[in-house]
Amino acid sequence: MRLIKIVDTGFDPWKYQQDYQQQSMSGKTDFGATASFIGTMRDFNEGDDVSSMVLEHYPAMTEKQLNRIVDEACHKWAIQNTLIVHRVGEILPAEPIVLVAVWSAHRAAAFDACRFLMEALKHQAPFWKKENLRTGTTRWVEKNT
Amino acid sequence: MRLIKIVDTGFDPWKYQQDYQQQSMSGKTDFGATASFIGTMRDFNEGDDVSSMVLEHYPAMTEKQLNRIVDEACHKWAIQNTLIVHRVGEILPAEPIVLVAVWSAHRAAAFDACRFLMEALKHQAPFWKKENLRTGTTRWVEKNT
Amino acid sequence: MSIKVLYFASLREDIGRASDLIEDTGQTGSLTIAQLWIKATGRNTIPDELLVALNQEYTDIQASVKDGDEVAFFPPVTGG
Amino acid sequence: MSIKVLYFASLREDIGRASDLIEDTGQTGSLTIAQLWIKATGRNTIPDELLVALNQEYTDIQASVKDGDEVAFFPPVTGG
Repeated sequence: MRLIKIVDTGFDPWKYQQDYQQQSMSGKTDFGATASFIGTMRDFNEGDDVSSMVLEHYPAMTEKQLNRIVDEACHKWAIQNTLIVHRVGEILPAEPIVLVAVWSAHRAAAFDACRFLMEALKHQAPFWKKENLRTGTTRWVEKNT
Repeated sequence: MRLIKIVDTGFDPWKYQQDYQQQSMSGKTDFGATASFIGTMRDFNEGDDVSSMVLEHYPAMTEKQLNRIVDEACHKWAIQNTLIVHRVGEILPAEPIVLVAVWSAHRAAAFDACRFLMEALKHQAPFWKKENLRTGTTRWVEKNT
Repeated sequence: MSIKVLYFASLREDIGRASDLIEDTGQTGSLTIAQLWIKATGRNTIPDELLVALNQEYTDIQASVKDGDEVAFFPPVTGG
Repeated sequence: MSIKVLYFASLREDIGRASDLIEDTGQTGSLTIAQLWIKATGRNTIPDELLVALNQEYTDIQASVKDGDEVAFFPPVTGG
């Protein structure tokens, strides 16, 4: 099972995991490992102070690409459930941008798949960040680290 | 900063992360990555049905060893905060056994340190599992996978 | 034929619009995405780091388009 | 001298108790953990996979103990 959500307001990454686990794994006792990653907006990037950020995306493609990378992870590892939440729109420092969580029976699959999904998301999903700097200027982030 | 907790009753791994982040990182905007792992009790192990489990530990040494592995992770990676919660006593299927969460500026450090901490915990922290099988027999888990 | 062309992020700002609808190209034979780029944007050079998606899947500028396709042009992605 | 000896998990059940207090060993010179094992458990063989901690730090059976030390014997750990 999987849940992929694009949200345009702030989200609670822990409540998402808890709710998703309750909904999709309630009564199940076959999962032993959950690996998760939360990406949060920092107030600095490439040496500059960032006061806010706007995240643009290509909705139809975002969904297709995220489903594709989850398919790929399911093919590579014995994983049971996957949750991806990604924020778009205006974002402030300390707010979560992305959540990836993976449930599996054994820990290696959860760790490997979670990290794979984050790297694949960063390199393949059509999202773009525009930063509003403390100095008043605005710039598109040009490269993903 | 770090928080290491041994708990003898059920715990909510998401609430722990949320509370710890609120307490120790409130107002901070320099963290960009949180990697976490939750180990949950399965109802099967080595081909047998497990109905419950008792986790024993060596309290004074547990704390020392967990602090030592956190020291080691802080030395190896640029991490900002670490949370480790481990359950002891009687545990039922689907209940969380362990939580490891790491906060850092960049994602590679959080991913690497979180996985390192889980592996080190499993191989060095003095915990022992005794399984109560569905058949009525009891056995000590002899090896960690 | 009719092709929907989308631009995103810095490229959208640079081009000055989010989309174009390219109708009846008058081409005989197939139209490549490289040719579509010139038709849609009026620019003869293709940016070095340009990414291209055909019907929401990554492709390259040598790919051919057909009636009803959606082609998107955008800079390197920076999500997550 | 006085040494506290602890046993954990399957070893605790096997030995039949959780701890021993070894007093005034009568040894001249130092006492190794291997010697302490024999004194405390009355067993001449040391289990293959035995783990040993001296004052809550991993060590091996060649290490020497001194008055006031805490020595723990236990099987491979299985937490997490």
